[in-house]
Amino acid sequence: MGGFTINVLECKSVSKWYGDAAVLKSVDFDLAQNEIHAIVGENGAGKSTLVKIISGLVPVDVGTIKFEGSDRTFSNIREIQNSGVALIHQEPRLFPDLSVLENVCVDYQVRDGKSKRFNWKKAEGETKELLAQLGCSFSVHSPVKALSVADQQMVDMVSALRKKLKLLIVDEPTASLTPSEVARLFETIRKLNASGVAIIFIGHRLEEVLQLSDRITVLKDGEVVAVKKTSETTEDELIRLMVGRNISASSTDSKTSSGQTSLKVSNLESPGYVADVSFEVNRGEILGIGGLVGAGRSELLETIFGLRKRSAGEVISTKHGSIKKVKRAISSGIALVPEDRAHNGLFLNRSINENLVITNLKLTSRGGKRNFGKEREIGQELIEKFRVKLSSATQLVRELSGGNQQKVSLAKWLKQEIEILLIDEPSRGVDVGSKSEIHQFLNNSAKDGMSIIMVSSDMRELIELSHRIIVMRNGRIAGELSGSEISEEAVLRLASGLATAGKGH
Amino acid sequence: MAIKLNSKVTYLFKKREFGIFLFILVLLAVFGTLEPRFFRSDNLSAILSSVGILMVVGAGQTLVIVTRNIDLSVGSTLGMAAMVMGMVARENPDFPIFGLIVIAMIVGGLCGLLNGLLVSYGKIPAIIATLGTLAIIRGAVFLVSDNVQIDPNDVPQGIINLATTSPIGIPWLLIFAFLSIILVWYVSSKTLLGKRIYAVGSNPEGAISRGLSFNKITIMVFVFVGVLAGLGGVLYTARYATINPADVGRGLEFDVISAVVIGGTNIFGGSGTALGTALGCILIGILSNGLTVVGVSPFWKACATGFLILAAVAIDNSVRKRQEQNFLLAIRNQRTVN
Amino acid sequence: MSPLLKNNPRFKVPGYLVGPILILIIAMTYGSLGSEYFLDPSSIIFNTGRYIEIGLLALALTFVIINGDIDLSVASTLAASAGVLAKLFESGVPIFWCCVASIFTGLVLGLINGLIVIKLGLPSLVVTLATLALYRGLTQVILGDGVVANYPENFVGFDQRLVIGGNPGLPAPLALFIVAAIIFYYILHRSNYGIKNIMSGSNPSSSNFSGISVDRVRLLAFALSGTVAGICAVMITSRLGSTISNVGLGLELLAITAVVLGGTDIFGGRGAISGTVVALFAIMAVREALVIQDINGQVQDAAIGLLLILTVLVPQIRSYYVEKRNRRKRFNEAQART
Amino acid sequence: MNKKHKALVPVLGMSLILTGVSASFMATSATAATKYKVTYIPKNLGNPYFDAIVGGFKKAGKKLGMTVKVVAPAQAGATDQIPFIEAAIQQRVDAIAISPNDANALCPTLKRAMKAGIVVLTVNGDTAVSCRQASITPVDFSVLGKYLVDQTASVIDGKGDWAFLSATSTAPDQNSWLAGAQEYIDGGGQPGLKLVDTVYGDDAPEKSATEAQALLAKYPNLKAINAPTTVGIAAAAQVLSTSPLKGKVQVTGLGTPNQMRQYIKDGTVKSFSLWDPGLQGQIAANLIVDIKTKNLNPKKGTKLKYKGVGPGKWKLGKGAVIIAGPPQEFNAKNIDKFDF
Repeated sequence: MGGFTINVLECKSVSKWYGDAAVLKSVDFDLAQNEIHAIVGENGAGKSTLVKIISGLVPVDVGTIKFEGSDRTFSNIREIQNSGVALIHQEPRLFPDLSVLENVCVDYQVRDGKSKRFNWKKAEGETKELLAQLGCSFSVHSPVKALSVADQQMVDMVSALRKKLKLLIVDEPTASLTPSEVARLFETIRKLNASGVAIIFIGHRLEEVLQLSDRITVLKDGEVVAVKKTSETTEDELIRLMVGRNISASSTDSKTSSGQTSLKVSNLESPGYVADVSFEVNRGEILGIGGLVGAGRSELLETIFGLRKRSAGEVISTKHGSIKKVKRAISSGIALVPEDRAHNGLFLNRSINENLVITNLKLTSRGGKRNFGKEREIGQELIEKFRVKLSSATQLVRELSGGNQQKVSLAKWLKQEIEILLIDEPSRGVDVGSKSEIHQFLNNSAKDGMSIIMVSSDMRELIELSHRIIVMRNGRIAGELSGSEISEEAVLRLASGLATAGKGH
Repeated sequence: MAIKLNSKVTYLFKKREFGIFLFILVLLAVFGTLEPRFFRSDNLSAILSSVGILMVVGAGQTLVIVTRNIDLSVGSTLGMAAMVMGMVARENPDFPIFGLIVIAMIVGGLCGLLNGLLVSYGKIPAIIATLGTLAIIRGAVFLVSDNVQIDPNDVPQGIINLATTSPIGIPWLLIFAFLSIILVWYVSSKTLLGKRIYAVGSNPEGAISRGLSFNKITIMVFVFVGVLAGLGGVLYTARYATINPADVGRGLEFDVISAVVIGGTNIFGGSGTALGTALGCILIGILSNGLTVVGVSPFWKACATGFLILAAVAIDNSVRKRQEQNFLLAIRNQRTVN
Repeated sequence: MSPLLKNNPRFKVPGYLVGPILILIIAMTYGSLGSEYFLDPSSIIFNTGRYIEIGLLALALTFVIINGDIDLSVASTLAASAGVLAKLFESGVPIFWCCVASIFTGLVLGLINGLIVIKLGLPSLVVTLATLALYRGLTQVILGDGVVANYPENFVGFDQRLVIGGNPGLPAPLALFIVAAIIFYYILHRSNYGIKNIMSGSNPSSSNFSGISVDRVRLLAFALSGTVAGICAVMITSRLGSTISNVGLGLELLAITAVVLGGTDIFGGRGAISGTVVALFAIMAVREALVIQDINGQVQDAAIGLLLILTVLVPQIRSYYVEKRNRRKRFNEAQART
Repeated sequence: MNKKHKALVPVLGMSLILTGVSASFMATSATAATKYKVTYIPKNLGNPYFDAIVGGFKKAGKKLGMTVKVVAPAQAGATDQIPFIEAAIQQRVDAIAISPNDANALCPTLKRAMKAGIVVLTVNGDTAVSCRQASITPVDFSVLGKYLVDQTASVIDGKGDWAFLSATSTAPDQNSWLAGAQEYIDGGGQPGLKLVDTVYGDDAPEKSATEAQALLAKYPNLKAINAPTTVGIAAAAQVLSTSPLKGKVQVTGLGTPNQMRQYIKDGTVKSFSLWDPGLQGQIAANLIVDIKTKNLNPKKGTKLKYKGVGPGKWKLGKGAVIIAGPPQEFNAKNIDKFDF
């Protein structure tokens, strides 16, 4: 793709404050018409804020934005969208109670003065056509809540396409997609780009960014640190720019475990999600669980932890015996760090200290009476141990970056003696720096004898960290891989049901 | 892949409205068997006209609840509209009927506008804002009326006729009620505006990011329920002829919200239909009339309404859960096929 | 707030108390204009007696509301408990055991609310709306149209008794309220149950993942509100010396108003006992001041409604202007730089 | 937290000082221009019946050099009137007249008022004898039950089924009348009538109308509905005026002429009754002056002479109760003479 001559979008010294915190500091950004421009940066670097400003979701405080050569004076999201700008989020912004067609048309404007009435027939035809172009086969009348996440993303895409699209912003779209779904998405994005739609792409997975984009802007702490042509940069360079320092590749220490069983799961079943799952974990072992989204991996962790109804099977801790309920699990030294921090792991509207203390009430209180001094003490200890960046322990967790939030979500368990750590997508939505810190923590903990059961969709993470991998498919164990059997391909084959190799159960 | 429904019949059974309809049939059968006179035409038509006001206001309340809001002030708004209209009629006996209706609807709409502004731009949770205006508007009714009620002979015959005369065999009161329900049905199922209202309730953040004017839609539904409450004030006057500042519309919010909830509208927004609300209103009407007709002690009647709401939401909830489970299973099956 | 207080960090008033305190001050000032005797300490203290039931219900409701739930049925629970008390007394049970039974009834009804909400997974707003009708109906079934009076001398007039004698003295209801407020303060802010309560309101799912049994925490809150309603039934019976089936009608709205006015988030996860206590006294001051100025009931209600809205609205407006001012400042700074 | 709570002390202190200062300013200007300050507390506001009592009270008060203040709560709950009594005590009024919502609940507060030297009268409803100095009752409650039965008989020629449509199930007045009616019937009064049901409209127009309609459906032979409440009778009349049964089923009971004029004129209602509520207000005003100026101690047998107030001569009955007057029947012939 040749010279970037015509700029669709030009942002000049854009700044934005939330409260007293500056999120964007005089950012310049431009975008050519036939370009896929990626924005990378750690969490809290200001990527999302920048695209929110471009798409009109939040007003700009200082700075100018030129769209198609003319100054954009309005900040009404509706007008901006009508001028051909669309934003697709990580989580599809859809309306679960409405049908596909209704979702697509809901912001459509009746422009032609002739008829005030909306022509549903015509809209249905157009939508069907667009869906067919994207290779979707679901009906336009089915309710959106009955679709898979990938299909929902396609609906989101189609609703963006329905307008005369000039600029499409895609904010971390691949987080919850399977590899084949990612491929389909990228194909669509390329097709759009070829047809003249400028693309801004935000992604955490750098290999995807490198694969897709023409140009990359690196943001750090609200400032642009570099704008690189994709062909002229490498993953390592990007990481260095994003973090501002070198990050050692994760350790490739000898992956050995003690061979002493710490947890035994047998014939576990949770209706609708988990069926007949049996495995053992050793002390000092990291057991990876691979599989597609919806294969029942998170549900398996939740069932082990006692959060889900169990219709059959047993979970037995070598030290503490059978485990049925959450309380028992926790008192037996089992902890669960969930995938969705905001909904399941943290209390965003409460202080960091309260978040850290809530799992340690037994240690901080006596006879049900809280001891604030002890609470502060324990909170401080955990904050220091995990190097959580904060302004004060009474700060709300909401104000922390994704990586620091994940640290809090993990740290709250670690005042107690944790023998078995269940961790779900440890680096989802986490910046590169925090990610490596978390990986280091997992490795070290395993070395110290902790058993870790880790669910991950990040293939590299899964393969690098795990001693052994169980692959799940449709709620069952599709196979197990260990040692030299572990490879990306092997995991994928098991996950998609192409092979039943390995030491199957 | 969409969930394929086996046939139209199972589709009908899965519809929430059908459940209420069945329940109504059962109630009719029970009351009719115990006391055949329950079916007398004048009794049935009286039941309908007694729920007519409920239907008018319920139609508006449905949309408000669909947007994740609630309007507790409908009773006071109805009272305000009726009182202002009544006072205009008392001072100007020759005021055209149509003008009176318009006045009532405007007054109601203004009350709704107040609620809408507080909830949208004021960012006050609807339950708090309208708890406040419930009292404020009632206080205003007293100040406006100077504590004096409107007597039947001050109400123009034209208004009274709305409850009695019938251009096509059913009284105006019911025509207004049905029109309100049809209007809400039409808006919510045929127009983009309706889809936007449901979108706002279904996913508020999504609605904002899709460029829907969140505040405008919120204000719109509150003004709408206000206007309908104003119309309710006209119908109240037509039906009861006396407008007492303390009594007019008192406690209406309880009945309206009950009807909407019984009619299957999700109190957390996003789903609900006008037809369901209409059936919910009829159910409440049949119950309160029927219990007296079959001779249930008046002391048990309050219990019955409570039971009904509980039963309705419990059944609704279990049906919804089962449906969601079916969706999930369908998705899983679909993945297996792939 | 006077600059003296504002600038002194030792006297920093939490944000949620500013509104109620201002209301308290203004109401006291206004009331003292109405009568030179308004500020007479003994009458102020004596007047609190009538607000104690609302206060106790509000304290218990603070827990329920922080949890993200609501209990609209408290007043009906109170009535049903009072009904049980009265009926047992009539049938010759010693008054002490009647009181025990009353409190126990409250506990059971509260548990029923909680169990329906939790086990069936229904919204508490709808469930307690239903039990609001249901429990009031039960009261009517128990008491019929009768009045139970002639309670023993030593039971009646609890509110007239002084715990600490003299002038002004400390009447029993106020003493009870102070004790209750201190206990509830310790439970909410100093106990494990309290923080679990706040956290499960803030994010129920995260609470479950953190090993808090959210269901149990919620159930306990409902049980607490039921039990307190049972205790209030005893108090109100002693205060009035008689029982009829409409006892406590409408108290739920007054109690909820006190809770919300005190800064507790209606959606849960945030709230304080001190807020509820100050808000209760603010409401009391407003009512008493308006009564002494000969303002009628409906207008009093309207004033409270207005204050409810203002306490939520004013901070919103303030932060809007602060934000706007900051933005302009930054814009100017940026302009100056270029 | 502790520190935050300490903050309350100075704030409260400040407010007390502020209010204290303003109060002392007010004290000088608060001298009464009229002879007596009286507070009348009706059951609620916006009720034409009580408006009529207020009218009578004010009319008499003006002549006697008395300011009559009227205040009322929003709800008619047992305790809702208490704050208004307390306020009147604090305002050091000369007399309180009250139409009590509850026979027992107000007693302690009213006793405190009397202890403070305030004259306490009950009007249109009573509490325990010890809680007030005298009571003015519109009619003899013990005979009103019988009156209602006879009234029903008169509109349906003494024969047929009839039903009561009452106010709330807890309304003390209506309950005592209903009990009186039952006693009269049990004693063989009006043997041609058959009381088939009693329903409660809760003094709400919607509920009253629903109940009236249900009565019509349930009892094919129903000849009359007697509603001894102003809200109920109007709602029942409105239901019948739009029903095919208009004229076939009679509505009677207690109502105000203004409210019922329409239904008398259109033939829905033959006749109904009420006493002159204003009379009670007039008597109350006069009695207060007597007690204040003549140190009258009202008790059984006390005789009063008030010129221009009803028949002019009044006698206190048992428990210092004055019965204001017999019920007045309203029908097509006389209804236009009344305006309240």
